[in-house]
Amino acid sequence: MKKTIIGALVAATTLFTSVGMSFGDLLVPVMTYRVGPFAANGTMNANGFVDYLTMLNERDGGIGGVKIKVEECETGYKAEKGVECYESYRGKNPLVHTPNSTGITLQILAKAPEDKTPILTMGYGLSAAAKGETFPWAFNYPTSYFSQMTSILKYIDGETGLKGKKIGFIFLESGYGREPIPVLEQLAPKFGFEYFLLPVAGKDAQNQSSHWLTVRKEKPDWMIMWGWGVMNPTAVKAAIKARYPLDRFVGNWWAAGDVDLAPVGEAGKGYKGSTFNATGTDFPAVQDVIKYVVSKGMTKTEPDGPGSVLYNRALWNAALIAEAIKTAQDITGKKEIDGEDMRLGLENFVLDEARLAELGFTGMVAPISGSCKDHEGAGAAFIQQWDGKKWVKISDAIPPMKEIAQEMLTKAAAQYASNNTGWTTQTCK
Amino acid sequence: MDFLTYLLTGIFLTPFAEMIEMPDLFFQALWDGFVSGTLYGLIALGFVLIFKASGVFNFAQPILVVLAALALISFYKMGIPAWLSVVCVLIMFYALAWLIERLILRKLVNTDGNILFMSTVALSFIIIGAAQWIFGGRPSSMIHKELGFPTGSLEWPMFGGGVYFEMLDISAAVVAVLLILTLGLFFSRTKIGRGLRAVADDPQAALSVGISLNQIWVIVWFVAGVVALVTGIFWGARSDVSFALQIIGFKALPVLIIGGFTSVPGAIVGGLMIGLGEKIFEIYWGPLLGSGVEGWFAYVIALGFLLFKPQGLFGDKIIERV
Amino acid sequence: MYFRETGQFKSKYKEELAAFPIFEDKIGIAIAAIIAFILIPLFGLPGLSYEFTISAVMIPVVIFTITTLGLNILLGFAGQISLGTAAFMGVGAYSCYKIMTIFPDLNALICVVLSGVVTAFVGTIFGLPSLRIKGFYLMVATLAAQFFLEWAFIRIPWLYNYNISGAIEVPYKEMFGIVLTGAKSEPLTRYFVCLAFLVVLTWLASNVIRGRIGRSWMMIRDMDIAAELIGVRPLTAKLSAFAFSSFYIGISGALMVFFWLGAAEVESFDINHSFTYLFMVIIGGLGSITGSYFGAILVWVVPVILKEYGKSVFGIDAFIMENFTTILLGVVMLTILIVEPHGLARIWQIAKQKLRLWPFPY
Amino acid sequence: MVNEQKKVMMEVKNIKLRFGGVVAIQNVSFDIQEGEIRAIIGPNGAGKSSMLNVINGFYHPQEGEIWFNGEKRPSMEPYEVAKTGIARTFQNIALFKGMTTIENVMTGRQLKMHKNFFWQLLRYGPAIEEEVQHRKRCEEIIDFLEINNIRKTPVGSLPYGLQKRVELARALAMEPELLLLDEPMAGMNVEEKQDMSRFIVDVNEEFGTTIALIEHDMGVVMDLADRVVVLNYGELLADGTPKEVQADQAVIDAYLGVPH
Repeated sequence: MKKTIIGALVAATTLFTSVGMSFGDLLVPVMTYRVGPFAANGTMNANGFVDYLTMLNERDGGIGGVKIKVEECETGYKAEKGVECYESYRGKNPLVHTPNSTGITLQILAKAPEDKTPILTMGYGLSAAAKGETFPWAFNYPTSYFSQMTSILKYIDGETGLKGKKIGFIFLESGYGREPIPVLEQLAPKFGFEYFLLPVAGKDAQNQSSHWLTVRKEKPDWMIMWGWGVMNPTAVKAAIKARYPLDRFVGNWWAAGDVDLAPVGEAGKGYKGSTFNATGTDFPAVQDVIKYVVSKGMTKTEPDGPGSVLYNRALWNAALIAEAIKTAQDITGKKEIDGEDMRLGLENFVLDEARLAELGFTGMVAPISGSCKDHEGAGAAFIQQWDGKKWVKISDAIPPMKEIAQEMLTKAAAQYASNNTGWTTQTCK
Repeated sequence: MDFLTYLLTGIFLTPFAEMIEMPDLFFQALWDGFVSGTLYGLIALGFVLIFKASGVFNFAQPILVVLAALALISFYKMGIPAWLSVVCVLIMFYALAWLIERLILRKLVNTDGNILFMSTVALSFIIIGAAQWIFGGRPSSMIHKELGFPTGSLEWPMFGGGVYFEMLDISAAVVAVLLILTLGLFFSRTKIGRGLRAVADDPQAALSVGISLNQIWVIVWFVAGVVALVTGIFWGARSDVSFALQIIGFKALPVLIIGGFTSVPGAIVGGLMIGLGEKIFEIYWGPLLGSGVEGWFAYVIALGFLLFKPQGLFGDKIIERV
Repeated sequence: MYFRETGQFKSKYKEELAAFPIFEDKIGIAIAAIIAFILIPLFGLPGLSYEFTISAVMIPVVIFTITTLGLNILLGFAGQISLGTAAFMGVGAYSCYKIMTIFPDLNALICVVLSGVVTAFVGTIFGLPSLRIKGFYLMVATLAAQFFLEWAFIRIPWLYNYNISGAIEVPYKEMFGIVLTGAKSEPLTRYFVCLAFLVVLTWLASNVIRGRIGRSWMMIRDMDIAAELIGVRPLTAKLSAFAFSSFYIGISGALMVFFWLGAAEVESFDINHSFTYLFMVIIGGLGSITGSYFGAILVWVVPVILKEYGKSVFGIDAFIMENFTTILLGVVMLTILIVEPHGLARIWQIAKQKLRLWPFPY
Repeated sequence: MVNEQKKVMMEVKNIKLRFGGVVAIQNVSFDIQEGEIRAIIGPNGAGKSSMLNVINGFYHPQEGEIWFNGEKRPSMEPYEVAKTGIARTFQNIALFKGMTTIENVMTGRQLKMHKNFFWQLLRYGPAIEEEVQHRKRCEEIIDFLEINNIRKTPVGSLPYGLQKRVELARALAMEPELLLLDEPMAGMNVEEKQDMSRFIVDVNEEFGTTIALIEHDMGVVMDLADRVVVLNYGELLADGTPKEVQADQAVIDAYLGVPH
């Protein structure tokens, strides 16, 4: 009996101290999912993110001399659990939230301004968040779903032209999957192509035979996929079974990871995917992560992790946050910063070619810098193709159709603000 | 007015026109429906086995399928050769069956059906937690090639297009038919089979006749495990092995309603009906309703059966006495 | 000796029929009320951060108690098993959203009650099969309702006002100057709103259950043939059970989205949630109102607290803790089923009986 | 003690009941007069319980009519029949195991309570008055059948004899015009039978309820019943006072078996 009482006491005290202790650290929580149908992709995101920040702690002793405390919170890609994770960090001064799911982002988007904590949804989340003035607390560097869809359509236009073509859009039935549909609605009449929608419900992710029979019925010229988790390999396998030409099948950057095509292997040759970060381990940043973290076993990453699409992208996501923290420390002069300072950091960081070289990301990603008006950066995406074993870059950077995308983003942002009365906005100078 | 015409043509005209216009697609849909029908039937078979022999509606059967597939892959990854890992999985299932009987069934022998049913729901939660913990949550690809099942596909060119038969699906159908025959014989001819049927009707009576209840139940759960393994292999081969298979496993419930709870042929016929019906309805009538109708189609058919023929096609009549 | 009933005689039948005839019960309820209304809002739970306690532990527990109460009425009192609970919560949430957007200036609480009425109506329709089929077959019929409604929530854009993401956002609502819903609302106000709903709904439920209608449900549950011969019309009894229970479940669905989550996607109303609510009713105890409280608290609070402690104190990462809680839930459920099929409520009754004889074994 | 021109409460005319091929009742007709104790006897499987279920509306006969209080009764559902004031007990007890004795008896009052849903919700004012008033009626019945000591115990745990008595109490709570008793004394020892017989006679005399009684124990039938109907293989064998029936050769053959 005595032992348990002492145990409880110790537990309580460490808890209080750990809460206190976090003020001395830079707390960067990350919502992950290592369980459930999206586990394969979620594990890659989580490992890349955590490894990079651990590397900063090991190599430079944190940022500006202050250690980074990165904490994982399991959501299983479920909105309810995401809200629970968000609530569990209230009052612990988290610097930035990384939901890793558009569904969760939509849930916490309204809460973030109240708790003065910015949200960074790198390449996902609500596209309208690109408009910095309407969404002061939400960022989606380097590019949003609207921009990406326009880049992919530009690529298709370059390959076979869009006029008179039929495009099939297969997507995961969720906030994530439905996000780019307005782009198709808008551009179809403009470019004279027709499209049909193929929603895949979460639980049918593994049973797509009827979806691909409909594809055989509709006979599209191109297929675009907004998939995630176990849906991706199943879709490519089903496409092969339905004898659909894989080189006319383009997935977005979340539907074209190594983990998605490995189970398909050689048969998946020809499948294309868009991305904004290169693969491979010969970048100095990746080498540092391997040297300081992976080789020392301070990670959960499998050996095939570093260099893969999703892992490198997660490294870049962590690097963006680290750079924003450093910028916030410089602007405010404070070592331990809070959510508000972080927001300033996210709007004023500069990652030009020189800075990229210092960090060791040259050639992996395009340079980008924060701005008050534009929380997206309208970054370009390039197309890579699966050659059976690895991804090969087959196109150079394709910038989005800037005017069309920006105009749609402004409209979407305005609509969001009007739906939610009392929505706080900001005006940039 | 045009909405009405749109609706009527959508329901009666366009689907049949499409069927005639692209017959190869129609046959491909039939074949796909047949294959998923056999797999639904196999899962339903697992349910029927345990219900027939112990009166327990085993809600954990779909998760047993996932467990079997995950275990097989993990054993293989540990370097155990393919067929040996199949044996390991079978041993694991025997131990599991023994444990379930000892810890759960023995204590709940003569409680009413609902409590037994709830215990299998609880069991499925335990298995989900344990399987995710031990085998990890990551979906992994099935090792059917290593098991020697043929891959690649046959093509039957027809009307310009072609109907493609995956060798894997063919072997799945063949193995399913073999399994059903053996089980059908097992139940009717062998001593244990008759013992199982006796136990299902009235456990006390079976006990008085000298059939050892516990031993029978262990066998039954083990056989259900074997069916789960076969289903897991073929279902896992069609699409990666992950916990989403469990939700698809629930499709076996409507199959049971249609085929009746206690009949082995009923499970298979019910499975085929659902498989074929679902596929055809989704492809030809799906777009009219915004597609994705496969999710509830099977249940609505089952509901229809429930209201007019509750005991299903082959099940025995349920008689209510005052 | 703490629970001495002796010496408390009832002279009038009216007292006999009161909600809590025994004096000790009255004390028990008073203590529970003090904790819920005063202690937790002021201090939160020990060891957990205050905001986390309120918005991630207390609000959901109160909401899920209402759901469990609703399902208990259907399963515990009327004997009609249903796996469509989560979908009916979805109906409550989406109808509340529609009501709020069609009548923007309608008070938030009225919208919630109206969504309960709408769900009661939908629940009754999906309860129609119960007239012809029972037990396991009815369960499959409710599964049909679950999957059909899940499909409807996605495929009928009218339900989420055609907004692109398919999720419903919570509009800004206030009453008497206090902000009720929307991001600006204080967790504490939302907690008290849910608590008020719970108290009122519990009171109504206990009244109905001890009255004529409640008795007709219990008659249908125990032996529907005998009930019919005594004059209970199976149609009215079963459908009223479905309607009343769906009313509760609808309200809890609306509360979940508008007073807790802040937005909702279809995943929050999927089949797994139906299982969790079923667990809450069974672990708590079929056919008992206090059982619903025990069930909701055990099945929701324990895993959340375990995860919180596990993460911060023992550093066990979320992945293992997640699986551990699933296994724990299954094991607790099994032990309850084996040891005491009537759940915690019966264990509590036995405990009360033991308290009466406390020093003496029998 | 019953004179001839008593008003006929219920008359059953050439009822024919078949389950698929099995013929349960072969055009049986008899009447039950107001205030009398009418016994229905016959060997097992003679169709006694089926006849009760026909009167109760649980089974719908293929042919024949049922007259109640002088009017031809349309084919009714069991709960409608209950509304017309016909209560019954069951051969193998059909009590509500999840409830206590007093609650079981209160279920008998279902038809008498009318306060609508709204009052039930509030359980205040008229709703509670109605509940108290009906509760009082049940307490009287409980005193009448002397089962006060088991008022709060769940019915499932009561001994067999007491369960039968609670079932009788429940039926009485419905204040029926016609009470159908399906082997109320089956499986009882001698004193229990005497108690139950005394109760049946009291109910008949004090409340004036007409009783139709299915019973095997000839001794009980002889001293309780005013008139007796004898059924055998679904056919009417005899109908008359206990003495007449006792003397009827066909009845003796049916019971003692005839070497043919």
